[in-house]
Amino acid sequence: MPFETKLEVFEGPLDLLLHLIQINEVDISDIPIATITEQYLEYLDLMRALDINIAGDFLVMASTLMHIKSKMLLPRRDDDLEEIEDLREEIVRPLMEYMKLKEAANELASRDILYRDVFKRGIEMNGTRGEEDNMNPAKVNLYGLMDAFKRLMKEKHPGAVLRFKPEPWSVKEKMVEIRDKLKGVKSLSFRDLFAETASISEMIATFLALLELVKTEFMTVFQEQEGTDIMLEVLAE
Amino acid sequence: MDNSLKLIVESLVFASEEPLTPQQIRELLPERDLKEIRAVLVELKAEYQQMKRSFIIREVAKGYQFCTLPRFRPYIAKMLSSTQSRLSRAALETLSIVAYKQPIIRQEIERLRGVDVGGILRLLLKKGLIRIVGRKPLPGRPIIYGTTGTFLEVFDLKDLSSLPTLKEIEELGGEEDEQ
Amino acid sequence: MDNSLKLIVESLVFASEEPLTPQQIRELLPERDLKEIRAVLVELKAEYQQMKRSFIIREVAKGYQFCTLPRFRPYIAKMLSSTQSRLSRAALETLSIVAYKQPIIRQEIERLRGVDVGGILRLLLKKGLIRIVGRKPLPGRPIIYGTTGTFLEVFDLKDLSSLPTLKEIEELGGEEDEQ
Repeated sequence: MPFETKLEVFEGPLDLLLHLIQINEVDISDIPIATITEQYLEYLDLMRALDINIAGDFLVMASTLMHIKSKMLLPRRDDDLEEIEDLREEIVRPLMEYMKLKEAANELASRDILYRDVFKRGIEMNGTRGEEDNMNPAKVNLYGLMDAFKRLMKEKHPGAVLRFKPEPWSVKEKMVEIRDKLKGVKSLSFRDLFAETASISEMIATFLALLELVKTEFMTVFQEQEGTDIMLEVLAE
Repeated sequence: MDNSLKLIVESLVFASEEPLTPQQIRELLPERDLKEIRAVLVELKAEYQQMKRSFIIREVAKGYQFCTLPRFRPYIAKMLSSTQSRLSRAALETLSIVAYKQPIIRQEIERLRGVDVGGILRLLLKKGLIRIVGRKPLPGRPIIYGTTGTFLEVFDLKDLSSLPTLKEIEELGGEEDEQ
Repeated sequence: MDNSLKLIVESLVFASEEPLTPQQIRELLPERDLKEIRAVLVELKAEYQQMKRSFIIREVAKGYQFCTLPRFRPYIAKMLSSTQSRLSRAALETLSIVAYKQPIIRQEIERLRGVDVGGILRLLLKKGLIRIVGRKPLPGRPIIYGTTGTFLEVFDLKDLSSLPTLKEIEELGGEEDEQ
Protein backbone atom coordinates (compact mmCIF):
# COMPACT_ATOMS: atom_id res chain seq x y z
CA MET A 1 0.00 0.00 0.00
CA PRO A 2 1.80 3.08 -1.21
CA PHE A 3 0.03 5.65 0.97
CA GLU A 4 0.75 4.20 4.37
CA THR A 5 3.02 6.83 5.73
CA LYS A 6 1.13 9.91 4.78
CA LEU A 7 -1.70 10.85 2.51
CA GLU A 8 -0.30 12.93 -0.28
CA VAL A 9 -2.48 15.47 -1.92
CA PHE A 10 -2.52 15.04 -5.64
CA GLU A 11 -3.38 17.86 -7.95
CA GLY A 12 -5.23 15.64 -10.37
CA PRO A 13 -5.35 12.17 -11.91
CA LEU A 14 -2.14 12.73 -13.89
CA ASP A 15 -0.32 13.78 -10.77
CA LEU A 16 -1.48 10.66 -8.96
CA LEU A 17 -0.63 8.36 -11.88
CA LEU A 18 2.83 9.82 -12.19
CA HIS A 19 3.37 9.25 -8.49
CA LEU A 20 2.30 5.60 -8.83
CA ILE A 21 4.61 5.09 -11.78
CA GLN A 22 7.49 6.57 -9.84
CA ILE A 23 6.99 4.54 -6.67
CA ASN A 24 6.56 1.35 -8.69
CA GLU A 25 9.67 2.26 -10.64
CA VAL A 26 8.16 1.35 -13.97
CA ASP A 27 8.62 2.81 -17.40
CA ILE A 28 5.93 5.21 -18.56
CA SER A 29 5.76 3.58 -21.96
CA ASP A 30 5.22 0.17 -20.38
CA ILE A 31 2.81 0.70 -17.51
CA PRO A 32 1.64 -2.46 -15.73
CA ILE A 33 -2.02 -1.54 -16.08
CA ALA A 34 -3.43 -4.07 -13.63
CA THR A 35 -1.16 -3.05 -10.76
CA ILE A 36 -1.44 0.66 -11.38
CA THR A 37 -5.23 0.47 -11.72
CA GLU A 38 -5.49 -1.37 -8.45
CA GLN A 39 -3.35 1.15 -6.60
CA TYR A 40 -5.17 4.03 -8.22
CA LEU A 41 -8.52 2.70 -7.02
CA GLU A 42 -7.08 2.06 -3.57
CA TYR A 43 -6.13 5.66 -3.36
CA LEU A 44 -9.62 6.80 -4.34
CA ASP A 45 -11.06 4.49 -1.66
CA LEU A 46 -8.75 6.04 0.86
CA MET A 47 -9.89 9.51 -0.14
CA ARG A 48 -13.51 8.41 0.22
CA ALA A 49 -12.82 6.88 3.61
CA LEU A 50 -11.29 10.15 4.73
CA ASP A 51 -14.26 11.99 3.32
CA ILE A 52 -12.15 13.92 0.83
CA ASN A 53 -14.13 15.22 -2.09
CA ILE A 54 -13.01 13.40 -5.22
CA ALA A 55 -12.93 15.56 -8.31
CA GLY A 56 -14.62 14.23 -11.45
CA ASP A 57 -11.30 14.12 -13.28
CA PHE A 58 -10.09 11.36 -10.93
CA LEU A 59 -13.15 9.26 -11.75
CA VAL A 60 -12.79 9.69 -15.51
CA MET A 61 -9.24 8.39 -15.29
CA ALA A 62 -10.39 5.53 -13.05
CA SER A 63 -12.91 4.41 -15.63
CA THR A 64 -10.35 4.61 -18.43
CA LEU A 65 -7.95 2.47 -16.40
CA MET A 66 -10.63 -0.08 -15.60
CA HIS A 67 -11.68 -0.19 -19.21
CA ILE A 68 -8.16 -1.04 -20.32
CA LYS A 69 -7.83 -3.59 -17.55
CA SER A 70 -11.07 -5.34 -18.55
CA LYS A 71 -10.06 -5.40 -22.20
CA MET A 72 -6.80 -7.04 -21.22
CA LEU A 73 -8.67 -9.79 -19.39
CA LEU A 74 -10.77 -10.67 -22.42
CA PRO A 75 -9.72 -13.34 -24.90
CA ARG A 76 -7.49 -11.48 -27.26
CA ARG A 77 -8.30 -10.91 -30.86
CA ASP A 78 -6.28 -8.64 -33.10
CA ASP A 79 -8.68 -5.69 -32.82
CA ASP A 80 -8.65 -6.06 -29.04
CA LEU A 81 -4.91 -5.74 -28.99
CA GLU A 82 -5.16 -2.69 -31.17
CA GLU A 83 -7.78 -1.13 -28.95
CA ILE A 84 -5.73 -1.77 -25.85
CA GLU A 85 -2.79 -0.05 -27.48
CA ASP A 86 -4.97 2.94 -28.41
CA LEU A 87 -6.35 3.21 -24.88
CA ARG A 88 -2.89 2.92 -23.40
CA GLU A 89 -1.80 5.68 -25.69
CA GLU A 90 -4.64 7.81 -24.32
CA ILE A 91 -3.02 7.61 -20.91
CA VAL A 92 0.63 7.53 -21.83
CA ARG A 93 0.66 10.55 -24.09
CA PRO A 94 -0.82 13.03 -21.61
CA LEU A 95 1.39 11.54 -18.92
CA MET A 96 4.52 12.13 -20.97
CA GLU A 97 3.43 15.68 -21.68
CA TYR A 98 2.64 16.22 -18.04
CA MET A 99 6.06 14.97 -17.02
CA LYS A 100 7.76 17.40 -19.37
CA LEU A 101 5.68 20.25 -18.06
CA LYS A 102 6.60 19.41 -14.51
CA GLU A 103 10.21 19.57 -15.59
CA ALA A 104 9.58 22.95 -17.15
CA ALA A 105 7.96 24.13 -13.93
CA ASN A 106 10.95 22.90 -11.94
CA GLU A 107 13.23 24.70 -14.32
CA LEU A 108 11.31 27.93 -13.79
CA ALA A 109 11.25 27.42 -10.04
CA SER A 110 15.02 27.01 -9.98
CA ARG A 111 15.72 30.39 -11.55
CA ASP A 112 16.62 33.48 -9.54
CA ILE A 113 13.08 34.62 -8.94
CA LEU A 114 12.43 38.26 -8.19
CA TYR A 115 11.08 38.85 -4.67
CA ARG A 116 12.06 35.29 -3.70
CA ASP A 117 15.79 35.11 -4.45
CA VAL A 118 16.70 38.52 -5.68
CA PHE A 119 15.28 41.93 -4.90
CA LYS A 120 14.91 45.21 -6.67
CA ARG A 121 15.95 48.44 -5.11
CA GLY A 122 13.35 49.50 -2.59
CA ILE A 123 12.16 52.68 -4.15
CA GLU A 124 10.72 55.33 -1.94
CA MET A 125 7.12 55.80 -2.82
CA ASN A 126 6.59 59.41 -1.83
CA GLY A 127 7.09 61.87 -4.57
CA THR A 128 8.52 59.50 -7.11
CA ARG A 129 5.29 58.31 -8.57
CA GLY A 130 3.24 60.39 -10.94
CA GLU A 131 0.11 61.97 -9.63
CA GLU A 132 -3.16 60.45 -10.68
CA ASP A 133 -4.24 63.71 -12.20
CA ASN A 134 -1.70 63.91 -15.01
CA MET A 135 -1.69 63.23 -18.69
CA ASN A 136 0.15 59.94 -18.47
CA PRO A 137 -1.68 56.75 -19.13
CA ALA A 138 -2.58 54.69 -16.13
CA LYS A 139 -0.48 52.01 -14.55
CA VAL A 140 -3.06 49.29 -14.11
CA ASN A 141 -3.48 45.82 -15.41
CA LEU A 142 -6.46 44.16 -16.94
CA TYR A 143 -7.10 42.13 -13.82
CA GLY A 144 -7.70 45.36 -11.92
CA LEU A 145 -10.25 46.48 -14.48
CA MET A 146 -12.05 43.13 -14.56
CA ASP A 147 -12.08 42.95 -10.82
CA ALA A 148 -13.43 46.48 -10.44
CA PHE A 149 -16.28 45.69 -12.79
CA LYS A 150 -17.09 42.38 -11.13
CA ARG A 151 -17.07 44.00 -7.70
CA LEU A 152 -19.32 46.80 -8.90
CA MET A 153 -21.83 44.44 -10.46
CA LYS A 154 -21.85 42.23 -7.39
CA GLU A 155 -21.98 44.85 -4.65
CA LYS A 156 -24.19 47.48 -6.08
CA HIS A 157 -26.30 45.84 -8.70
CA PRO A 158 -26.83 42.17 -8.13
CA GLY A 159 -28.69 40.96 -11.16
CA ALA A 160 -29.36 44.44 -12.45
CA VAL A 161 -30.51 44.90 -16.00
CA LEU A 162 -28.08 47.28 -17.55
CA ARG A 163 -29.87 48.24 -20.76
CA PHE A 164 -30.25 51.91 -21.25
CA LYS A 165 -33.92 52.92 -21.37
CA PRO A 166 -34.63 56.07 -23.33
CA GLU A 167 -36.55 58.63 -21.33
CA PRO A 168 -39.06 60.22 -23.68
CA TRP A 169 -40.01 63.02 -21.30
CA SER A 170 -37.57 65.48 -19.88
CA VAL A 171 -38.31 67.92 -17.09
CA LYS A 172 -36.62 70.70 -19.04
CA GLU A 173 -38.89 70.21 -22.02
CA LYS A 174 -41.94 70.18 -19.79
CA MET A 175 -40.84 73.42 -18.12
CA VAL A 176 -40.76 75.08 -21.54
CA GLU A 177 -44.15 73.60 -22.31
CA ILE A 178 -45.73 74.96 -19.11
CA ARG A 179 -44.24 78.41 -19.72
CA ASP A 180 -45.74 78.33 -23.21
CA LYS A 181 -49.11 77.32 -21.89
CA LEU A 182 -49.10 80.13 -19.36
CA LYS A 183 -48.17 82.70 -21.97
CA GLY A 184 -51.04 85.12 -22.30
CA VAL A 185 -53.41 83.27 -20.00
CA LYS A 186 -51.82 84.31 -16.68
CA SER A 187 -53.33 81.37 -14.84
CA LEU A 188 -54.07 77.72 -15.51
CA SER A 189 -55.67 74.95 -13.52
CA PHE A 190 -53.74 71.94 -12.27
CA ARG A 191 -56.26 69.67 -13.97
CA ASP A 192 -55.80 71.38 -17.36
CA LEU A 193 -52.06 71.07 -17.06
CA PHE A 194 -52.30 67.30 -16.89
CA ALA A 195 -55.19 66.96 -19.31
CA GLU A 196 -53.03 65.94 -22.24
CA THR A 197 -50.51 63.78 -20.42
CA ALA A 198 -50.58 60.26 -21.80
CA SER A 199 -48.34 58.25 -19.50
CA ILE A 200 -47.16 58.10 -15.93
CA SER A 201 -43.65 59.09 -16.94
CA GLU A 202 -45.02 62.15 -18.71
CA MET A 203 -47.07 63.06 -15.64
CA ILE A 204 -44.01 62.76 -13.45
CA ALA A 205 -41.97 64.93 -15.78
CA THR A 206 -44.75 67.52 -15.86
CA PHE A 207 -45.06 67.51 -12.08
CA LEU A 208 -41.29 67.87 -11.57
CA ALA A 209 -41.31 70.74 -14.08
CA LEU A 210 -44.08 72.38 -12.08
CA LEU A 211 -42.09 72.11 -8.85
CA GLU A 212 -39.01 73.48 -10.59
CA LEU A 213 -40.94 76.50 -11.89
CA VAL A 214 -42.34 77.22 -8.43
CA LYS A 215 -38.89 76.92 -6.91
CA THR A 216 -37.46 79.41 -9.38
CA GLU A 217 -40.36 81.74 -8.54
CA PHE A 218 -41.57 81.85 -12.11
CA MET A 219 -45.03 81.06 -10.87
CA THR A 220 -47.04 80.19 -7.81
CA VAL A 221 -49.51 77.47 -7.00
CA PHE A 222 -52.57 78.17 -4.89
CA GLN A 223 -56.00 76.94 -4.02
CA GLU A 224 -58.98 79.29 -3.52
CA GLN A 225 -60.76 76.93 -1.22
CA GLU A 226 -60.28 73.40 -0.02
CA GLY A 227 -61.63 71.03 -2.64
CA THR A 228 -61.50 73.47 -5.53
CA ASP A 229 -59.10 73.19 -8.42
CA ILE A 230 -55.43 74.03 -7.78
CA MET A 231 -54.38 77.02 -9.85
CA LEU A 232 -51.03 78.02 -11.37
CA GLU A 233 -50.26 81.66 -11.78
CA VAL A 234 -47.29 83.46 -13.32
CA LEU A 235 -45.40 85.62 -10.82
CA ALA A 236 -42.73 87.41 -12.77
CA GLU A 237 -42.65 89.06 -16.22
CA MET B 1 36.33 45.17 8.81
CA ASP B 2 33.98 42.26 8.36
CA ASN B 3 33.35 42.22 4.63
CA SER B 4 30.48 39.77 4.68
CA LEU B 5 28.61 41.87 7.25
CA LYS B 6 29.22 44.94 5.14
CA LEU B 7 27.65 43.39 2.07
CA ILE B 8 24.69 42.02 4.02
CA VAL B 9 24.02 45.46 5.44
CA GLU B 10 24.44 47.00 2.01
CA SER B 11 21.92 44.58 0.50
CA LEU B 12 19.42 45.46 3.20
CA VAL B 13 19.79 49.20 2.70
CA PHE B 14 19.51 48.62 -1.04
CA ALA B 15 16.30 46.58 -0.86
CA SER B 16 14.57 48.63 1.81
CA GLU B 17 11.89 51.09 0.82
CA GLU B 18 12.53 53.23 3.86
CA PRO B 19 15.79 54.49 5.36
CA LEU B 20 17.17 51.80 7.68
CA THR B 21 18.41 52.51 11.20
CA PRO B 22 21.22 50.51 12.84
CA GLN B 23 18.60 49.21 15.29
CA GLN B 24 16.41 47.87 12.52
CA ILE B 25 19.37 46.12 10.94
CA ARG B 26 20.37 44.72 14.33
CA GLU B 27 16.93 43.12 14.66
CA LEU B 28 17.49 41.28 11.41
CA LEU B 29 20.95 40.12 12.45
CA PRO B 30 20.56 39.14 16.09
CA GLU B 31 24.03 37.63 16.36
CA ARG B 32 25.66 40.98 15.54
CA ASP B 33 26.00 43.90 17.87
CA LEU B 34 24.88 47.43 17.27
CA LYS B 35 28.39 48.85 17.38
CA GLU B 36 29.56 46.63 14.54
CA ILE B 37 26.53 47.56 12.45
CA ARG B 38 27.03 51.26 13.06
CA ALA B 39 30.69 51.01 12.02
CA VAL B 40 29.76 49.16 8.85
CA LEU B 41 27.17 51.77 7.91
CA VAL B 42 29.68 54.57 8.38
CA GLU B 43 32.18 52.72 6.26
CA LEU B 44 29.66 52.02 3.51
CA LYS B 45 28.71 55.67 3.41
CA ALA B 46 32.35 56.72 3.05
CA GLU B 47 32.97 54.10 0.39
CA TYR B 48 30.18 55.31 -1.87
CA GLN B 49 31.34 58.87 -1.37
CA GLN B 50 34.72 57.86 -2.75
CA MET B 51 33.47 55.65 -5.54
CA LYS B 52 32.21 58.59 -7.57
CA ARG B 53 29.19 56.85 -8.93
CA SER B 54 25.79 58.41 -9.64
CA PHE B 55 24.43 57.51 -6.21
CA ILE B 56 25.58 57.52 -2.61
CA ILE B 57 24.42 56.30 0.77
CA ARG B 58 23.19 59.18 2.88
CA GLU B 59 22.25 59.44 6.49
CA VAL B 60 18.88 61.00 7.06
CA ALA B 61 16.94 61.45 10.27
CA LYS B 62 15.37 58.03 9.92
CA GLY B 63 18.48 56.08 9.00
CA TYR B 64 20.61 55.20 5.99
CA GLN B 65 19.41 55.06 2.41
CA PHE B 66 20.72 55.04 -1.13
CA CYS B 67 20.00 58.09 -3.21
CA THR B 68 21.10 59.54 -6.51
CA LEU B 69 23.26 62.66 -6.60
CA PRO B 70 21.46 65.99 -7.12
CA ARG B 71 23.13 66.65 -10.46
CA PHE B 72 21.27 63.73 -12.06
CA ARG B 73 17.94 65.14 -10.96
CA PRO B 74 16.93 66.64 -14.35
CA TYR B 75 17.25 63.27 -16.11
CA ILE B 76 15.51 61.34 -13.36
CA ALA B 77 12.75 63.93 -13.05
CA LYS B 78 12.16 63.63 -16.78
CA MET B 79 11.94 59.86 -16.47
CA LEU B 80 9.57 59.98 -13.53
CA SER B 81 7.32 62.55 -15.16
CA SER B 82 6.75 60.16 -18.02
CA THR B 83 5.97 57.16 -15.84
CA GLN B 84 2.47 56.00 -15.55
CA SER B 85 0.38 56.96 -12.59
CA ARG B 86 -1.93 54.71 -10.70
CA LEU B 87 -5.67 54.94 -11.02
CA SER B 88 -7.83 55.28 -7.95
CA ARG B 89 -10.45 52.68 -7.24
CA ALA B 90 -13.19 55.16 -8.21
CA ALA B 91 -11.48 55.90 -11.53
CA LEU B 92 -10.96 52.22 -12.25
CA GLU B 93 -14.60 51.43 -11.51
CA THR B 94 -15.80 54.23 -13.76
CA LEU B 95 -13.44 53.11 -16.50
CA SER B 96 -14.66 49.54 -16.20
CA ILE B 97 -18.26 50.70 -16.66
CA VAL B 98 -17.34 52.68 -19.77
CA ALA B 99 -15.35 49.72 -21.10
CA TYR B 100 -18.05 47.15 -20.53
CA LYS B 101 -21.16 49.21 -21.21
CA GLN B 102 -20.03 51.50 -24.01
CA PRO B 103 -21.44 53.46 -25.73
CA ILE B 104 -22.72 54.96 -22.50
CA ILE B 105 -23.90 58.34 -21.19
CA ARG B 106 -22.80 59.92 -17.93
CA GLN B 107 -26.23 59.61 -16.35
CA GLU B 108 -26.12 55.84 -16.81
CA ILE B 109 -22.60 55.60 -15.36
CA GLU B 110 -23.79 57.55 -12.34
CA ARG B 111 -26.78 55.28 -11.94
CA LEU B 112 -24.41 52.29 -11.86
CA ARG B 113 -21.85 53.83 -9.53
CA GLY B 114 -24.37 55.68 -7.42
CA VAL B 115 -22.26 58.85 -7.31
CA ASP B 116 -21.34 61.85 -9.43
CA VAL B 117 -18.61 60.96 -11.95
CA GLY B 118 -18.00 64.34 -13.63
CA GLY B 119 -14.48 64.79 -12.24
CA ILE B 120 -13.48 61.22 -12.96
CA LEU B 121 -14.73 61.39 -16.54
CA ARG B 122 -12.62 64.51 -17.04
CA LEU B 123 -9.58 62.71 -15.63
CA LEU B 124 -10.12 59.69 -17.88
CA LEU B 125 -10.59 61.97 -20.89
CA LYS B 126 -7.36 63.79 -20.01
CA LYS B 127 -5.47 60.54 -19.75
CA GLY B 128 -6.82 59.56 -23.12
CA LEU B 129 -8.47 56.41 -21.79
CA ILE B 130 -11.99 57.41 -22.83
CA ARG B 131 -13.35 59.62 -25.56
CA ILE B 132 -16.54 61.34 -26.59
CA VAL B 133 -18.22 59.16 -29.16
CA GLY B 134 -21.16 61.45 -29.91
CA ARG B 135 -24.38 62.71 -28.44
CA LYS B 136 -27.52 60.80 -27.69
CA PRO B 137 -30.61 62.06 -29.54
CA LEU B 138 -32.35 62.74 -26.25
CA PRO B 139 -33.41 65.94 -24.51
CA GLY B 140 -30.25 67.69 -23.37
CA ARG B 141 -28.33 65.73 -26.03
CA PRO B 142 -26.18 63.90 -23.44
CA ILE B 143 -22.60 63.05 -24.34
CA ILE B 144 -21.87 59.41 -25.16
CA TYR B 145 -18.56 57.98 -23.94
CA GLY B 146 -16.45 55.10 -25.19
CA THR B 147 -12.89 53.80 -24.74
CA THR B 148 -9.89 54.74 -26.88
CA GLY B 149 -6.95 53.09 -28.60
CA THR B 150 -4.81 54.17 -25.64
CA PHE B 151 -7.16 52.20 -23.41
CA LEU B 152 -6.43 49.06 -25.43
CA GLU B 153 -2.69 49.79 -25.27
CA VAL B 154 -2.69 50.36 -21.53
CA PHE B 155 -4.52 47.11 -20.90
CA ASP B 156 -2.55 45.30 -23.55
CA LEU B 157 -5.69 44.26 -25.43
CA LYS B 158 -5.86 43.47 -29.11
CA ASP B 159 -9.43 44.69 -29.40
CA LEU B 160 -12.50 45.32 -27.27
CA SER B 161 -13.88 41.86 -27.86
CA SER B 162 -10.84 40.45 -26.01
CA LEU B 163 -12.19 41.99 -22.83
CA PRO B 164 -13.42 39.05 -20.74
CA THR B 165 -17.16 39.05 -20.17
CA LEU B 166 -18.60 39.14 -16.66
CA LYS B 167 -19.45 35.49 -17.07
CA GLU B 168 -15.89 34.64 -18.04
CA ILE B 169 -14.50 36.62 -15.13
CA GLU B 170 -16.72 34.63 -12.84
CA GLU B 171 -15.67 31.36 -14.43
CA LEU B 172 -12.11 32.18 -13.46
CA GLY B 173 -13.59 31.47 -10.13
CA GLY B 174 -12.63 31.54 -6.53
CA GLU B 175 -12.67 34.48 -4.20
CA GLU B 176 -9.63 32.93 -2.57
CA ASP B 177 -6.69 35.12 -3.35
CA GLU B 178 -3.89 32.67 -2.84
CA GLN B 179 -3.48 29.29 -4.37
CA MET C 1 34.02 55.62 -22.87
CA ASP C 2 32.03 58.70 -22.08
CA ASN C 3 32.05 58.78 -18.30
CA SER C 4 29.36 61.39 -17.88
CA LEU C 5 26.95 59.44 -20.09
CA LYS C 6 27.73 56.32 -18.10
CA LEU C 7 26.81 57.95 -14.82
CA ILE C 8 23.64 59.50 -16.23
CA VAL C 9 22.52 56.11 -17.52
CA GLU C 10 23.45 54.51 -14.23
CA SER C 11 21.39 57.06 -12.28
CA LEU C 12 18.39 56.35 -14.48
CA VAL C 13 18.61 52.58 -14.11
CA PHE C 14 19.13 53.05 -10.39
CA ALA C 15 16.09 55.30 -9.98
CA SER C 16 13.75 53.30 -12.18
CA GLU C 17 11.24 50.93 -10.72
CA GLU C 18 11.02 48.82 -13.87
CA PRO C 19 13.79 47.43 -16.06
CA LEU C 20 14.89 50.22 -18.44
CA THR C 21 15.40 49.46 -22.09
CA PRO C 22 18.04 51.25 -24.19
CA GLN C 23 15.14 52.76 -26.17
CA GLN C 24 13.56 54.24 -23.06
CA ILE C 25 16.89 55.77 -22.05
CA ARG C 26 17.36 57.09 -25.57
CA GLU C 27 14.03 58.92 -25.32
CA LEU C 28 15.26 60.70 -22.20
CA LEU C 29 18.55 61.63 -23.83
CA PRO C 30 17.60 62.66 -27.34
CA GLU C 31 21.07 63.96 -28.21
CA ARG C 32 22.61 60.50 -27.70
CA ASP C 33 22.36 57.59 -30.03
CA LEU C 34 21.14 54.12 -29.23
CA LYS C 35 24.47 52.49 -29.94
CA GLU C 36 26.26 54.62 -27.36
CA ILE C 37 23.61 53.89 -24.78
CA ARG C 38 23.75 50.16 -25.44
CA ALA C 39 27.54 50.17 -25.08
CA VAL C 40 27.30 52.06 -21.79
CA LEU C 41 24.75 49.60 -20.42
CA VAL C 42 26.92 46.63 -21.31
CA GLU C 43 29.89 48.29 -19.63
CA LEU C 44 27.92 49.13 -16.50
CA LYS C 45 26.68 45.58 -16.21
CA ALA C 46 30.24 44.24 -16.46
CA GLU C 47 31.52 46.80 -13.95
CA TYR C 48 29.05 45.78 -11.27
CA GLN C 49 29.81 42.15 -11.93
CA GLN C 50 33.44 42.89 -11.09
CA MET C 51 32.83 45.21 -8.16
CA LYS C 52 31.71 42.37 -5.91
CA ARG C 53 29.07 44.30 -4.12
CA SER C 54 25.75 42.95 -2.86
CA PHE C 55 23.90 43.91 -6.01
CA ILE C 56 24.44 43.79 -9.75
CA ILE C 57 22.84 45.04 -12.92
CA ARG C 58 20.97 42.29 -14.70
CA GLU C 59 19.51 42.19 -18.17
CA VAL C 60 15.90 41.25 -17.92
CA ALA C 61 12.64 41.74 -19.87
CA LYS C 62 14.56 43.51 -22.67
CA GLY C 63 15.93 46.05 -20.20
CA TYR C 64 18.42 46.61 -17.42
CA GLN C 65 17.76 46.59 -13.71
CA PHE C 66 19.70 46.68 -10.45
CA CYS C 67 19.01 43.76 -8.15
CA THR C 68 20.56 42.01 -5.18
CA LEU C 69 22.56 38.80 -5.43
CA PRO C 70 20.71 35.59 -4.51
CA ARG C 71 22.94 34.87 -1.52
CA PHE C 72 21.50 37.83 0.40
CA ARG C 73 18.02 36.36 0.08
CA PRO C 74 17.61 35.16 3.68
CA TYR C 75 18.29 38.60 5.18
CA ILE C 76 16.20 40.57 2.71
CA ALA C 77 13.35 38.09 2.82
CA LYS C 78 13.33 38.47 6.60
CA MET C 79 13.17 42.23 6.28
CA LEU C 80 10.41 42.25 3.66
CA SER C 81 8.61 39.29 5.22
CA SER C 82 5.07 39.94 4.10
CA THR C 83 5.48 41.45 0.66
CA GLN C 84 5.31 38.60 -1.82
CA SER C 85 3.72 35.23 -1.56
CA ARG C 86 5.28 32.26 -3.23
CA LEU C 87 3.76 30.54 -6.19
CA SER C 88 2.45 27.07 -5.47
CA ARG C 89 3.53 24.08 -7.51
CA ALA C 90 0.14 24.10 -9.24
CA ALA C 91 0.55 27.78 -10.14
CA LEU C 92 4.09 27.21 -11.41
CA GLU C 93 2.98 24.26 -13.54
CA THR C 94 0.16 26.29 -15.04
CA LEU C 95 2.47 29.23 -15.63
CA SER C 96 5.02 27.05 -17.39
CA ILE C 97 2.31 25.64 -19.65
CA VAL C 98 1.30 29.17 -20.61
CA ALA C 99 4.96 30.15 -21.06
CA TYR C 100 5.91 27.22 -23.25
CA LYS C 101 2.73 26.75 -25.21
CA GLN C 102 1.52 30.29 -25.64
CA PRO C 103 -0.74 31.45 -27.15
CA ILE C 104 -2.96 28.94 -25.37
CA ILE C 105 -6.59 28.62 -24.29
CA ARG C 106 -7.77 27.49 -20.87
CA GLN C 107 -9.27 24.25 -22.18
CA GLU C 108 -5.89 23.18 -23.53
CA ILE C 109 -4.14 24.03 -20.27
CA GLU C 110 -6.68 21.90 -18.43
CA ARG C 111 -6.19 19.03 -20.83
CA LEU C 112 -2.47 19.17 -20.17
CA ARG C 113 -2.73 19.45 -16.41
CA GLY C 114 -5.73 17.15 -16.09
CA VAL C 115 -7.46 19.54 -13.68
CA ASP C 116 -9.46 22.76 -13.59
CA VAL C 117 -7.21 25.83 -13.67
CA GLY C 118 -9.74 28.69 -13.39
CA GLY C 119 -8.65 29.89 -9.97
CA ILE C 120 -4.98 29.62 -10.86
CA LEU C 121 -5.40 31.62 -14.08
CA ARG C 122 -7.11 34.29 -12.02
CA LEU C 123 -4.18 34.37 -9.59
CA LEU C 124 -1.63 34.58 -12.41
CA LEU C 125 -3.59 37.38 -14.08
CA LYS C 126 -3.74 39.18 -10.76
CA LYS C 127 0.00 38.89 -10.26
CA GLY C 128 0.48 40.23 -13.77
CA LEU C 129 2.38 37.11 -14.88
CA ILE C 130 -0.03 36.23 -17.66
CA ARG C 131 -2.25 38.31 -19.89
CA ILE C 132 -5.15 37.97 -22.29
CA VAL C 133 -3.81 37.95 -25.80
CA GLY C 134 -7.08 37.70 -27.71
CA ARG C 135 -9.78 35.22 -28.58
CA LYS C 136 -9.62 32.04 -30.58
CA PRO C 137 -11.98 31.80 -33.56
CA LEU C 138 -13.68 28.73 -32.12
CA PRO C 139 -17.18 28.21 -30.78
CA GLY C 140 -17.52 30.29 -27.61
CA ARG C 141 -14.56 32.43 -28.73
CA PRO C 142 -12.32 31.21 -25.89
CA ILE C 143 -9.78 33.59 -24.36
CA ILE C 144 -6.16 33.08 -25.38
CA TYR C 145 -3.49 33.54 -22.70
CA GLY C 146 0.16 34.50 -22.93
CA THR C 147 2.89 35.67 -20.56
CA THR C 148 3.77 39.29 -19.72
CA GLY C 149 6.84 41.45 -19.32
CA THR C 150 6.49 41.00 -15.58
CA PHE C 151 6.83 37.26 -16.11
CA LEU C 152 10.20 37.88 -17.81
CA GLU C 153 11.25 40.25 -15.03
CA VAL C 154 10.27 37.91 -12.22
CA PHE C 155 11.87 34.82 -13.78
CA ASP C 156 15.09 36.52 -14.83
CA LEU C 157 14.54 36.14 -18.57
CA LYS C 158 15.78 38.51 -21.25
CA ASP C 159 12.96 37.55 -23.56
CA LEU C 160 10.77 34.54 -24.33
CA SER C 161 13.38 32.97 -26.54
CA SER C 162 15.68 32.70 -23.53
CA LEU C 163 13.30 30.25 -21.87
CA PRO C 164 15.20 26.99 -21.46
CA THR C 165 14.29 24.82 -24.40
CA LEU C 166 12.29 21.72 -23.74
CA LYS C 167 12.31 20.15 -27.12
CA GLU C 168 10.00 17.27 -26.48
CA ILE C 169 7.29 19.53 -25.17
CA GLU C 170 7.41 21.57 -28.31
CA GLU C 171 7.16 18.49 -30.46
CA LEU C 172 4.18 17.15 -28.56
CA GLY C 173 2.58 20.58 -28.64
CA GLY C 174 3.05 20.85 -32.37
CA GLU C 175 1.17 17.63 -32.92
CA GLU C 176 -1.66 18.82 -30.73
CA ASP C 177 -2.10 21.97 -32.69
CA GLU C 178 -2.52 20.12 -35.93
CA GLN C 179 -5.50 18.15 -34.70
